[in-house]
Amino acid sequence: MSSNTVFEPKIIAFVCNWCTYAGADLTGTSRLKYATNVKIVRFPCTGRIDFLLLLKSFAQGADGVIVSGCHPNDCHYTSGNFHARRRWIAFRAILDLMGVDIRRIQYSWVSAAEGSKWADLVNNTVSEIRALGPYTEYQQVADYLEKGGYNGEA
Amino acid sequence: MSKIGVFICHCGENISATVDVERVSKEIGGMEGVAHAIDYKYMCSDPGQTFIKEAVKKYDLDGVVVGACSPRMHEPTFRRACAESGLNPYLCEMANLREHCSWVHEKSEETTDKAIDLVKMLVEKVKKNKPLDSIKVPVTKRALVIGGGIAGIQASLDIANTGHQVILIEKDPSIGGHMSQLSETFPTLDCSQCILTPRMVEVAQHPNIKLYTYAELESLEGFIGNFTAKIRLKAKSVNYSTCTGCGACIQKCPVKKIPSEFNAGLGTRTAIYVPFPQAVPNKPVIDRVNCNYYKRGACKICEKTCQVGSIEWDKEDEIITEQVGAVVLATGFDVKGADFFPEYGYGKFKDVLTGLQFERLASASGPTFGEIRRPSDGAIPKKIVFIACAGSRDPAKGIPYCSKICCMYTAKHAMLYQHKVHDGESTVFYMDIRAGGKNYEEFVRRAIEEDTVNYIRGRVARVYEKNGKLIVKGVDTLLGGEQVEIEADMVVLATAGVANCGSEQLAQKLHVSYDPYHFFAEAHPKLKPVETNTAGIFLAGACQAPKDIPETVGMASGAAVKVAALFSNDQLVREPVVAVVNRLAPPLYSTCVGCFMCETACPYNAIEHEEIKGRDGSLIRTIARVNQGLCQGCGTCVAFCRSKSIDIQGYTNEQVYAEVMSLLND
Amino acid sequence: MEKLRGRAAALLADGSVALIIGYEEGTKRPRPLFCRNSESTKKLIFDSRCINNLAVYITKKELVGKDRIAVTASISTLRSILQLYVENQLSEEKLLVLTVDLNGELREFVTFDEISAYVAQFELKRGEREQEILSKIEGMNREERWKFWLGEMSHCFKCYACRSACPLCYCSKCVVEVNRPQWINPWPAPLANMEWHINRAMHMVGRCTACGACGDACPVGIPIDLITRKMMKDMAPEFGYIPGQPAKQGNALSSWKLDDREQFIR
Amino acid sequence: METKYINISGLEQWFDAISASGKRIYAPVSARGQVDFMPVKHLNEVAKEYIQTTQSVKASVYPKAEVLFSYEKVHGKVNLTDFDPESVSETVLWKVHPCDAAGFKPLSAIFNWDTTDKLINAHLLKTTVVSYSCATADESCFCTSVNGSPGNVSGSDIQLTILSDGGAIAEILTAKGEALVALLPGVFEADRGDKKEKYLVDLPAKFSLEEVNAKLNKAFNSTVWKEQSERCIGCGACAFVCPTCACFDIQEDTHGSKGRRIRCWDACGFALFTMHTSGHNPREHQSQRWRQRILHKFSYMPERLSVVGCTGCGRCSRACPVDMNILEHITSIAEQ
Amino acid sequence: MSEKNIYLPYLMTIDKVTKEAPGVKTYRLKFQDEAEAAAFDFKAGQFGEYSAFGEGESTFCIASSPTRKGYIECTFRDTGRVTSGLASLEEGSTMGFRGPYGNVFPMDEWKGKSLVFIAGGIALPPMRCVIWNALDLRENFKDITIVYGAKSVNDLVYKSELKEWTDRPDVKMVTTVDPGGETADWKGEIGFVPAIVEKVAPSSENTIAIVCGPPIMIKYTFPVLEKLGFKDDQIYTTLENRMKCGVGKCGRCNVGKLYICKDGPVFSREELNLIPAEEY
Ligand SMILES: Cc1cc2nc3c(=O)[nH]c(=O)nc-3n(C[C@H](O)[C@H](O)[C@H](O)COP(=O)(O)OP(=O)(O)OC[C@H]3O[C@@H](n4cnc5c(N)ncnc54)[C@H](O)[C@@H]3O)c2cc1C
Ligand SMILES: Cc1cc2nc3c(=O)[nH]c(=O)nc-3n(C[C@H](O)[C@H](O)[C@H](O)COP(=O)(O)OP(=O)(O)OC[C@H]3O[C@@H](n4cnc5c(N)ncnc54)[C@H](O)[C@@H]3O)c2cc1C
Ligand code: SF4
Ligand code: SF4
Ligand code: SF4
Ligand code: SF4
Ligand code: SF4
Ligand code: SF4
Repeated sequence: MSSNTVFEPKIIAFVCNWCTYAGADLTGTSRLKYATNVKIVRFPCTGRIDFLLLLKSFAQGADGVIVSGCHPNDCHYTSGNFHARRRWIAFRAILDLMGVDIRRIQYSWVSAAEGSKWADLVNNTVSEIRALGPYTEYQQVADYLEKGGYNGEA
Repeated sequence: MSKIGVFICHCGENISATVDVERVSKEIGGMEGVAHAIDYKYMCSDPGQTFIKEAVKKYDLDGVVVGACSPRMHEPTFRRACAESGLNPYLCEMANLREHCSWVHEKSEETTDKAIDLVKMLVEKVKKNKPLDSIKVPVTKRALVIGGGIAGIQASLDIANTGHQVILIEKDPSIGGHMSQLSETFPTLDCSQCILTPRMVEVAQHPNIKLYTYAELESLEGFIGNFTAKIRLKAKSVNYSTCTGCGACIQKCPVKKIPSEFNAGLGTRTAIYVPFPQAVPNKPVIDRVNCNYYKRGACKICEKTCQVGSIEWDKEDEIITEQVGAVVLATGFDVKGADFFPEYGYGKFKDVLTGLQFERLASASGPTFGEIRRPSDGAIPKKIVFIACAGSRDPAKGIPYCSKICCMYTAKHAMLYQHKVHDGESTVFYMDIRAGGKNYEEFVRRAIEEDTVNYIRGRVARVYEKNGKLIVKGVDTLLGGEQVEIEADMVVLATAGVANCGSEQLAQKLHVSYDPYHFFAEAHPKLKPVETNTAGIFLAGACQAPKDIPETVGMASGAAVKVAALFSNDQLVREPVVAVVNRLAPPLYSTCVGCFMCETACPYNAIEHEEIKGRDGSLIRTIARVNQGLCQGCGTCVAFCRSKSIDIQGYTNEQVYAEVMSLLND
Repeated sequence: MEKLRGRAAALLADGSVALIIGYEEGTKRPRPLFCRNSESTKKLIFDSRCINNLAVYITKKELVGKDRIAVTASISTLRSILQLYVENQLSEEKLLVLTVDLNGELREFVTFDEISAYVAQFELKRGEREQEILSKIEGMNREERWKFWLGEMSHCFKCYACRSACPLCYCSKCVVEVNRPQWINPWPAPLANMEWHINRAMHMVGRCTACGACGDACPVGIPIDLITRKMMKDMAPEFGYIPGQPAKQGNALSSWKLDDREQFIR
Repeated sequence: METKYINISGLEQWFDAISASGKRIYAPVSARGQVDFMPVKHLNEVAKEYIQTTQSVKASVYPKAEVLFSYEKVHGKVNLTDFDPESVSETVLWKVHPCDAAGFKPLSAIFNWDTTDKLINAHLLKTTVVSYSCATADESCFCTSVNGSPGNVSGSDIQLTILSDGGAIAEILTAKGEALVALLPGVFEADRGDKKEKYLVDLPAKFSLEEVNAKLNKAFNSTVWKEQSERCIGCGACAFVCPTCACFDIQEDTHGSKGRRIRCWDACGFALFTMHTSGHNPREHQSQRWRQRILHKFSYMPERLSVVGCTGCGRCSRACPVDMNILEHITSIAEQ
Repeated sequence: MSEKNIYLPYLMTIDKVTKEAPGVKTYRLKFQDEAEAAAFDFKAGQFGEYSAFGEGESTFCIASSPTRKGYIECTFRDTGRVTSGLASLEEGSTMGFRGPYGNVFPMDEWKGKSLVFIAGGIALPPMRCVIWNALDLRENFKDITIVYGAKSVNDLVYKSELKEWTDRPDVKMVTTVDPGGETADWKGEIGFVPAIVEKVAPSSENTIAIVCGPPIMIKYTFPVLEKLGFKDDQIYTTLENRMKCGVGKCGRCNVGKLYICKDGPVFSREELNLIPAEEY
């Protein structure tokens, strides 16, 4: 039941083709139900996911982001997810330093066999982001041009 | 891309039961750039596909989005349909409305909204799609097998028997590898030479196999289907086309005290030598390091004995080039030897041996003709201690892994000893007994029960000499850590199996990855055990990890099938999902600055250095180029390129960016 | 100093190098100098006031052509040179590196290894200003950090002096200039600036040698060097490299370890 | 044009009156170790001890990024929303230095020669400039060499010269100036006859503009550009702090069906500024770009727009990370 | 009366799309506002800024003739962000146009003279405007010769018009393709434009030559014309420099003191000689 008062976060998921996308397919074939808030963008591998896409998502109005791929050692391309893991370690640290709300990015490993893990991941992320509320802090800054502003006026 | 056709599938009721498909097609139909949008009961059915084909022609579509089941299911179907109607298949994308939407949500406004978003996202993506051609690479139907142990022999024979050419190179003067050194083999105790020799001969005589012994790989360039191998034929100093293999020269050679590699140092050989009597080819080479002539400039006795004048003093290494389409790596393994076990007295006490040396002692063709005798005094040892896990499973020694074969060959050794020395007493110190394999556990039990080998679970701390006896000091963990001390006549260490020295350099030459212990790495530990990360290069045998003969042979046949499968087509057709580095007109050439971050990131070594040269031949810049034969399309390089100079077809920056942008728009 | 000038003059005179990039006295502080003849080497100076990172010039195609060049390098510059070697931007045959060590001795380096060994003696220290702002930031909660940086970012007018001054920003077309797609909005606005700097920080992970040139160059005084410097130091233990000591094997971010630690992937 | 005297408390009261009138006031504020124009409510927030703000006041009439117009796509049609001059608020720029105020003329010339620029004109129209004559200068200043002076009133609506008692000579120069005075006319007293010159910093001219001009007319193919620009790293710092640099880029900001076209600062020093999509670049080398900057200001603008493109504020020299000192460079050209 | 915003484009409807060559399209644009259409006028040689809403603006010349009222045409090649955005539009879509900008070909001065048009590749569009202008006022001019070349037959633009011109008795039309670019049924010339000009050898007597094309083509055509006796004031060309505003403000197109967008894009060779070469 969705009423007007419940905040429905917009969440975008970046997943790899071989594990998480397939895992989410399995969630479907297993007919497990989950929240409608998450939309998937398919990548060949987590190694392909550009960190800028995460930033762009927030600027475009996403309240949360999921990034998911094969478990360590299970990468279809052997090491794409290891590269991605390093990238996320660094990226998260930078975002945190800058004060970006890193709780809004959920990283996960979901294999092709973990259909129920995918459903749980989506549901948990949705409820966590819902609790955090809309990411207006970020989105408002995106409106700067509309409001004008001068030196030092954010 | 401006005229996109969108086809929404009901999937019977699978989608339409929860998603309002009419609303989806209606709303999408109003999107900018969508020329045609319909929904239909079964898009994948013949009539459904016909709708697509007709629409492509009628509306002159330049892109198609099918909103249906998972692309992992029907992407090929719809791409084929597009291709049949004249639209480049890679201009067709699928939105997953079933697995990712209708099946996982209840019927509601939101579910339909989400379906619309999913289709929108793919419409935006497909607007940025570019027509692609699948990649076709010609295949040279000839394989290179490196290493002539049982793995290389088996792989060569299997490939050759499918009718394809094989080039087998072996660094030693003879093929055979470690198996030729073994006495009898577990778990059946059949004579190693007896089962191996016929295969060695078959290799030498097979019309499809070209054998180069005393040869090593110099370099390998190219990619799957199209490798160029440079092979160094080391100078043998003997002309094999005239040499009859009579062996007269060997008899006369005055340098006789060279430790024999074949006998693991227990016997000797001459400077001109055949490593063992059953060697293939059975012709000698001159070991230039030890030869008097090469050392001191005088001798040439062999030349005088040779009736056919086959000795070639001035012969130099020769480098030949061969074109091959696939490579099987079968360079095997090695065992740890001298100096690795000072605490066990190896290298210090003559009667402390490695397992491989014991094989030679037990072998009928060995230095003692199969009798177990002490190297120190030739006496028959009455008490013998075998130490398993000598080095293996010992992080302190840098070998934390299990060498897998030692438990079995130790049991075999103890058994052989008991069979040969009936009044002998044998003890085995072990950590665990790993006898996983058909009839293996039974084999070990036989050693313990029938051959009364004494098994003690525990580690040996030290081996030292006292009064001409070897004292083995250890603990028995099953007896609660009780100290045990055994006086032995001989100690045999089951030393760890390790990667061949030089395997690291070889891996680098071949651009295959290797593990921290320098064994070659398989492409996937479960699903691609014989493939490497480099397409077209396969693994067989102990070069991937220590393993026994049955496993080695199985793997070799597996690799051979992979090669044969590759050779079953004249061309290799691959999805064009590969990376490309942008190219621009001079003076830019490319935005790539040649930092080669992409190179270090690429798991497949697909990034090459391309030199851009001016008209005068001077180097202007070095930029990256993707070898499309090697690239597997993971796109890891793309995310690393700071200046966005490299992109991956099918998932280009523009495409994924458009998806993200569309998804969150209102 | 005299030794440096003498050596420089000699190098130019005997044709072993065609250009020497060094420092001269400027109007406010020492500034880069380009010597093409012995005469101009008289102006060369080298002391602790010379803070421009000259490594920025040795990748410019206008300055370096077919001929060999020499550069006088501070420790910061040396570190950058090492990193540039790692990134295949320099060739040992074409570059001669000069420095004056702590004892006032002139030293010359030709190879990566020589420089590396020399640099290894110097520990990378945190400056006072860096320490001060860092401890200020460390005392903030997330919202405060966001506000702080957003405030700073609102001053950035995207002059790209930071990028131009950084020896490692040698891309012929920077990502902000890529417009298909337009990853980073090219106009100055707080979020567009934030995206730019987060991006730049990511591009510097494991590469930044903490020279501080970017921060020094920023005309509006944004401590951007802090971001990259902090990251390089924080990530060093994570990824197992020595800060300020580029290793030949390549960059931290394009390699990985089986046991890279993280607690956030669930 | 009328000259009056205002005492120190009068100045404060007048400032408060301007503030209370609802006009935005931008004035130099010291923060983050720099002095720059910022919104200010009270006179005591205004910075005191400094030579020059880091950035010029240009951004107040020519924002770093500004929406030229916005649009929305509805069912294949496009609706445009023009820039609305009414959206610009009345603004007072306080304590502008003469070299900054003098920048409005060349700025306006660039934007209004041949065709007029609605946006900048809307800003100029709504902006009143209260300048302070200069009692201090540093080695980068050279207004007197480029037709300016520490007491130059070009571009100012009111110029204040602060006296030793803290009061000021107020030269009311334009109708806009008068309107500002009219907010609190009572605090203005009759001119006491203070000599303005006495309070101005002495800044002898360093070169003759005519001479420079004559030299530059022949200097296009000179080697001086390469010599001078070798250390230039091609950033935009100089252009971005300059009160007269006006190069811009036009960009698109899209969010789904809505979007806006944006004008934002750009700089002729950037390597890719003139690069064609094909990769051809008419100004491929930094020396060509440096030449463009100097010739544009000191040769082309005087010739085409009858105004010098440099007010001698010295900001570019202060901002430059590699000490490209414009005064030094122009002087050396003049002396060649 | 509020001031006009020079950056605000006219809204245009794409009336007709013609695919000219791979990546090259011609759009016929009509004003959405009739009053704007009525007030609009331009002359041969001028250009405009065309917008793809969502991607930005790009500069193209007006490729149609001022004698044909009620619409303008542009021909462009898909090379960048803006042009690919434009290329994705269809008939009926809205795009933006600002203009006309720049100077013009002095058609009035050319009355009574012969004209030689020499064009290469995608540079025919600016020329096409003048060609149609001259053909529509055919009686004003003496001989008209057109030499047009492209890399390959496929790359020739305005294929139907090329045929029309070829068929006209009052035009001497020569088409050529680079060696190797011909097809089996190609009837035109084979060779590079300068060589073909030399072969056609138009008289320089009372004649104006208009040359548009890639820099390399221009470079080799000028000496040929010189040989044929063309003086510098008899040769015209257009320049293309990167520009954003089109109205002399953004600072990109300057060459020396000239604004290509205001003082150009049309230049006689005489004027060209005065422009300093942007050399190192
Ligand atoms: C003491 C001992 C006892 C064993 N007993 C048994 C047993 O009873 N039963 C059993 O099943 N298994 C036994 N094994 C295991 C058996 O030896 C291996 O499974 C088998 O030898 C592996 O074969 P391979 O061809 O992979 O490697 P190898 O036998 O090592 O052969 C590799 C070959 O490659 C060549 N080579 C190496 N590098 C190069 C190069 N760069 N270029 C060209 N050629 C190269 C080598 O010269 C060698 O000929 C025993 C092993 C040991 C050590
Ligand atoms: C007077 C004039 C007339 C022209 N006429 C035509 C024509 O009729 N047909 C045609 O196909 N092309 C013409 N061009 C070139 C055309 O403007 C560029 O090819 C086009 O702008 C580049 O594509 P883009 O905007 O999609 O590139 P992007 O990469 O998106 O470029 C972004 C910006 O770069 C600028 N730009 C890049 N390259 C050029 C260039 N070569 N010239 C001008 N600006 C550039 C534009 O300002 C553009 O907004 C003309 C250029 C000029 C100056
Ligand atoms: S990462 Fe990018 S710039 Fe660097 S070499 Fe690879 S493609 Fe070139
Ligand atoms: S130098 Fe400063 S103002 Fe310029 S782009 Fe960098 S951070 Fe922004
Ligand atoms: S401190 Fe700044 S300028 Fe220096 S290397 Fe790091 S990012 Fe580049
Ligand atoms: S910010 Fe990144 S893309 Fe830009 S120049 Fe620096 S390293 Fe290159
Ligand atoms: S060029 Fe320099 S000195 Fe002249 S006005 Fe601009 S910033 Fe000031
Ligand atoms: S002169 Fe200085 S500030 Fe200007 S572009 Fe060059 S380096 Fe940057």
